Amino acid sequence: MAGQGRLGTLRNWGILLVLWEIVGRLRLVADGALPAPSAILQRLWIDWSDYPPHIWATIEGASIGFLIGNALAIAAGILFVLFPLTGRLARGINIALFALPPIALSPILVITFSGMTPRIILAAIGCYFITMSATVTGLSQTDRRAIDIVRAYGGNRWKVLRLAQLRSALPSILSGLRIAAPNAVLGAILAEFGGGGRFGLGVYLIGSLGRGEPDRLWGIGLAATLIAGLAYGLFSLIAARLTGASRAVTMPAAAPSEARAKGFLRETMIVLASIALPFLFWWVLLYAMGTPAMIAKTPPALFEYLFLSPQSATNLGKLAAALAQTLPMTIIGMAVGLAFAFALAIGSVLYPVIVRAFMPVALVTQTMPLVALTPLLVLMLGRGHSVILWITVSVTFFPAFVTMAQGLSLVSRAALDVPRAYGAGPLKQLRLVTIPASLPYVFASTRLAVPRALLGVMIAEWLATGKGLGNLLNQSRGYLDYGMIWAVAVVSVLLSVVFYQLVVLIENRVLSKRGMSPAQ
Amino acid sequence: EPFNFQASWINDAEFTGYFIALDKGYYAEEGLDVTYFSGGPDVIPESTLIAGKADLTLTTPDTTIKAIADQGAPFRIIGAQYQKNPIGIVSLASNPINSPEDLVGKTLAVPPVNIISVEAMLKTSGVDRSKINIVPYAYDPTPLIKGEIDASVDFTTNVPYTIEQAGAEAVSFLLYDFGFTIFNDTVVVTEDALKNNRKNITGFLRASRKGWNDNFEDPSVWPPKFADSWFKGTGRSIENELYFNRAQQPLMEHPDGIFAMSEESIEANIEALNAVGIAAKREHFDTSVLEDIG
Amino acid sequence: MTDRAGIRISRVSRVFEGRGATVQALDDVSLECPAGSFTALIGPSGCGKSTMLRLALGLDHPNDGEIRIGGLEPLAAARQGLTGVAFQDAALMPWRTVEDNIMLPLDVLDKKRGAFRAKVDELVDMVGLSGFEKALPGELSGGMRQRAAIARALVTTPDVLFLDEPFGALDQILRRQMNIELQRIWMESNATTLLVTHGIDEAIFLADRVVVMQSRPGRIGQVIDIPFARPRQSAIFSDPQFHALEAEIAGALDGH
Amino acid sequence: MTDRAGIRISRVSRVFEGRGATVQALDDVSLECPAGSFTALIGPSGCGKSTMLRLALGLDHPNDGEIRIGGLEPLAAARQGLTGVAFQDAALMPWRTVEDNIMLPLDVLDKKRGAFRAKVDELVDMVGLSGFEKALPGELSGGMRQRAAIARALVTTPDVLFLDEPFGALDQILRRQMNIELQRIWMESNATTLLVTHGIDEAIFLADRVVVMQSRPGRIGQVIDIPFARPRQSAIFSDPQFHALEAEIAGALDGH
Ligand SMILES: Nc1ncnc2c1ncn2[C@@H]1O[C@H](COP(=O)(O)OP(=O)(O)OP(=O)(O)O)[C@@H](O)[C@H]1O
Ligand SMILES: Nc1ncnc2c1ncn2[C@@H]1O[C@H](COP(=O)(O)OP(=O)(O)OP(=O)(O)O)[C@@H](O)[C@H]1O
Ligand SMILES: Cc1ncc(C[n+]2csc(CCO)c2C)c(N)n1
Ligand SMILES: [Mg+2]
Ligand SMILES: [Mg+2]
Repeated sequence: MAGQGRLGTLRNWGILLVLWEIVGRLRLVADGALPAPSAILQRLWIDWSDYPPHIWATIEGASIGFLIGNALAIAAGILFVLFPLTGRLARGINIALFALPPIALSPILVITFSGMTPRIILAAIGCYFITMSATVTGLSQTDRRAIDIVRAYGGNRWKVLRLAQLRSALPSILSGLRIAAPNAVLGAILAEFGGGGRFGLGVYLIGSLGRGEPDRLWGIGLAATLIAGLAYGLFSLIAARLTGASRAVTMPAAAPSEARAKGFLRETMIVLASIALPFLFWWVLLYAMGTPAMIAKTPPALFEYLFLSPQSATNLGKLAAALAQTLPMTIIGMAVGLAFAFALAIGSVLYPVIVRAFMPVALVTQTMPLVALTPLLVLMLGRGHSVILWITVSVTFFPAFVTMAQGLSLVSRAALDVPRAYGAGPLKQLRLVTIPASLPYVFASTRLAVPRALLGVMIAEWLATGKGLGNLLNQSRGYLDYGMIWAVAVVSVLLSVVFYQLVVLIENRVLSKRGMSPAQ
Repeated sequence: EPFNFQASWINDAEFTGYFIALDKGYYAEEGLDVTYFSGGPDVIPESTLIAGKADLTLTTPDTTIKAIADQGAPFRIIGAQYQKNPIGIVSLASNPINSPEDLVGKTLAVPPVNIISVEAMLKTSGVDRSKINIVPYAYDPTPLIKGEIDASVDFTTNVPYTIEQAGAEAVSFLLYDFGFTIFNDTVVVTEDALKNNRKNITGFLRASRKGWNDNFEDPSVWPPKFADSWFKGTGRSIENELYFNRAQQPLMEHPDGIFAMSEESIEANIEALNAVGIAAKREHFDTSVLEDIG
Repeated sequence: MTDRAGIRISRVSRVFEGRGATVQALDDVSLECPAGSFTALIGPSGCGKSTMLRLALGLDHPNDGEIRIGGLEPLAAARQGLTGVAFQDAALMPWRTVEDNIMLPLDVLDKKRGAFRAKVDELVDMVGLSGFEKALPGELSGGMRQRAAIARALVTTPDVLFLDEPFGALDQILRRQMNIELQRIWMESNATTLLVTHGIDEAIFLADRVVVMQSRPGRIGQVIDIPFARPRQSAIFSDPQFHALEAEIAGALDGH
Repeated sequence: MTDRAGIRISRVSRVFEGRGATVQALDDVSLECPAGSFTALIGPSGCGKSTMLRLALGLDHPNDGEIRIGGLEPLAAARQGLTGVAFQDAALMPWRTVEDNIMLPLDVLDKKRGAFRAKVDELVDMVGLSGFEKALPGELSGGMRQRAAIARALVTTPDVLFLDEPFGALDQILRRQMNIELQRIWMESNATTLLVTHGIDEAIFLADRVVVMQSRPGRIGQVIDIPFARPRQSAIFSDPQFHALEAEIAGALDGH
């Protein structure tokens, strides 16, 4: 069976490649702007002598960032589960790290640090939120029975964590690492755009960008994808081996937590603190690093910029106008991105061979920098809503998809046996059991998608449409208008927090009604 | 003495003079130990000065002066690499755009940071901006080659070559020639550095000029020599750099030497910038270092 | 009741290549349960009883041999709504209330819930879960969960009923009560029933026929017919013939 | 065996505010199990037996009253390695082999696995899982999982042993065998044992004292002393006194 699946996957890969080759050769897409695989390989062959130093530099930045980012993420995830209050307080900071547009962050990293450091930091940030969320999800979804048996023998929180939760969370953490791998590579590449170093696929890409040779750009993109793909494949393999033995044998009947009156005041305080903390963190960080005041706007300086200075009205006006353009697309992008992720995740249950064949394509969308891909997209889709949607979906769906698919794959056999025994087909099994059983994962993936959607829209605006917050951000960089850069960054983070919090609200409602524990 | 130089873009022919000065030891002769930082799309050169990461950098003057005028940034422009900004409107010969008027009804791709420059040029040329569809540009000429856009704003020293490589023919004109008379790659230091580090700055400029002079003796000589050093692995070709190097010569040379800033050209810069609402003033330019190196 | 609803297990083998060991869970097992019959399956732990049920439900596939439910492939029979099942593990969906869990087969078979309202209430009452209709499985005791699973197995009034130790977690009084209820339901519906149980008395009380299995490899040892007339009353527990049968089955069990 | 290992449950109440209903699972329950005693807890399904065990293990907290294990808070006692438990649900960790599951308490209590090698083998053998040491729980039958859970409960030779229907999924022969083994182990270790069971015969065979609970609200109805001498042999099942006790307990159960 497994062998057949693998063969099927290979076959589908073959079909995909042949199709691509035909499309490329016949110049069917965008007048030949999508090169055929053979053309890309040919180009790679010609350019090959250029590659090694770039590949090594990117691997170095990405892998160190990957290690540091994920180590911190897992440690943070554990901390947040052991002491849930810390998780709720850190929520603002976590989302800020996830939602901060790299184009805003990268210039600041580049002037603050030198050498490999900006790349490592951006790669690490690319991993952190994803893996942290995956860790929290995995740990919090541990079967109560496994926890009870450890506690019954006097096991403290740490023992429970070590003997029950960590192992049970492993598949989930691995799915986090799978998403983190392309993110780390992309993070390193984006930081390479910031200059400083001579080598790195990002540097190579920027140099190649002006040449109008799509096959070269695709070659670079595929090299990046290959690096990420190796890590992705490795973690998928380990996860696949572990998932079988991670599924519950019989069905848990965990006691739902009893309804507890929560102090409204306390809850509000926590939310406010979680929003205030990133500002405080930001302030302290700027102070500690001694970043010059012109670049590093502190919260009061930003407040002055937006509300007190003579230009405030203009500034606010620009911001509001941009926001009005960005917001509707963000909401649509979110919905479509999630729908796509959901469809893919369901597809991974119904048509695993097809979805597995699609994974390389998915990985390309995650590692290929959009600067290189957008010209092609623009040729295909124009510069209207469809290109925004496309870019937003491509930025949004992957973490959501992997997380959901992981959740679906962990549903216990015993649970599926019931509908199967009544002759339920795959769809009905999904509807009646698999999806409800993995609702915590569905919500976890929604929480990942929400901040990413905003980022996607901003990238599309910056690269394709020249409107909205993304454009405002990029334009402000050119004017050294750091006030506006920070303002856009803060607005985008606040928006993400609002959306995220909204999902959390719905999640808590829906899950507690079903006696499930939310995974935050 | 250590001296940090932040370039404005990745290694290409735009910086040949500095590479020559480095390789031939002109900086060392001035007692400088120069560290060269490559630039890139995410490098904002002025920021590196403020952050103290660089002692001297190359910038686009509209940006720099806007920062000085609006935010009181402590910068001084002490020289200009390009007497004429190489930025221009590039289009295909098959769909040529030879003047601002030709842009009416067309789609023009502009790097978001250059919108102001383009709008200035249109204004001085009396072209209605609302009749042009302006879209973002990220330095990839493919959409132009494929005809998705009609023209782009880019370095005229560079893109026409790329377009020829792709089998098309390019036409271009400089924004400079249609009223946006500014320098580019202006040499910028902080006020503070100008006071306290004047000797090194002067030395840097003098050595750099020597490098550039060597280069323009024959612009075909140097780029190939850097194939395995400065230009290694940039993703660009040496032919490209040769084209660039030749094309940039007329934009850089000046009777008073490379980096010169004549009073007339400073005045022209101020006028052009004032026209787009950037409050450029003569005091933003400091010609004393140029005077020192003679 | 048509003959459609008989169970035919013909020369079925099932080998598990486990990590621990290779287990011949079923070795050339044949069993025929005519439509409307009540068969009890009894045997040592690990002898392959649950495996046989899973095969008959189409949840697992034999390495060899064939299984037919009313002449159909197990899955086809299930799809027609012929079968009902209570697993050894209650297997309630933790996010569904007791009521919704009981109605799960209706959802699978696309039957209108409304039409089964009375039936569900009656079953809830029968298994003693009145007042807990809206409770989640996590709020029930082990025995209560098992009772909900029994109600779920019966909700569709199946023609073929598979019960895997459905009363294992119940106290003796309740168990006896449920035995009587099950007999009543069986007599009313005439469902072909295959009951796995460890209770010899329960098997005799309920079944037409007790099949004693043996283990390693899993196989059928002895088939013992139970001659008592229906409906059987609690009184038969003190019938000497009952004790004789008990001894016979115990002997068959022991002789493995 | 010191007196440390007695169980004292004093005036304990536990109310669940469930979704389905508010349930008084335990109402002012007091129970004293002297060190080294064997108490069987019997009662209708849902009367609060498992709840009482969870409270005694410190997994849940009473709304009222106090519980002491050897004079200690339940969790403190557990932390000292005093207690052993087999839950109603086997609760094996799906990723651990049978062997590793049995050794889980050692890992929790930071005991060296090496020192328990022989003990584990002996227990595996006793519960009839030889050959399945390396099997994962998913590869076991229901009864086999329950047996692994029993072995796990015994591996630390606990001073206080809580067993929640540990033999519910076993056939009668194996069950009797395990009863005898449990008695042997209990006599050797003298562990204070609290056994929840639905088997009246099992309760009488094993316990010094059978506590009959009643439900809604959960409370102790009757406590019946079992006078048989130790070690008890299978022969007592046919002792008339045994039947009298059986009838007495059944009566107490019925009278709820
Ligand atoms: N998925 C599986 N993988 C490997 N072995 C299995 C699997 N399922 C069952 N077995 C083995 O098959 C044998 C029969 O198991 P089965 O569950 O049918 O027993 P059973 O008769 O129902 O026992 P019990 O009364 O304990 O529930 C056991 O030895 C078990 O280890
Ligand atoms: N977490 C919970 N939330 C709500 N109600 C609960 C919870 N746990 C137990 N109950 C209720 O408490 C009562 C006692 O449950 P308990 O599990 O102690 O019963 P039991 O005596 O072990 O029954 P059984 O023999 O069926 O296992 C039941 O009515 C049950 O519904
Ligand atoms: C060959 C070449 N291409 C792009 C840039 C990037 N760049 C830096 S500044 C600027 C113009 C903005 O005023 C542009 C396009 C460069 N320097 N050289
Ligand atoms: Mg079984
Ligand atoms: Mg119980």
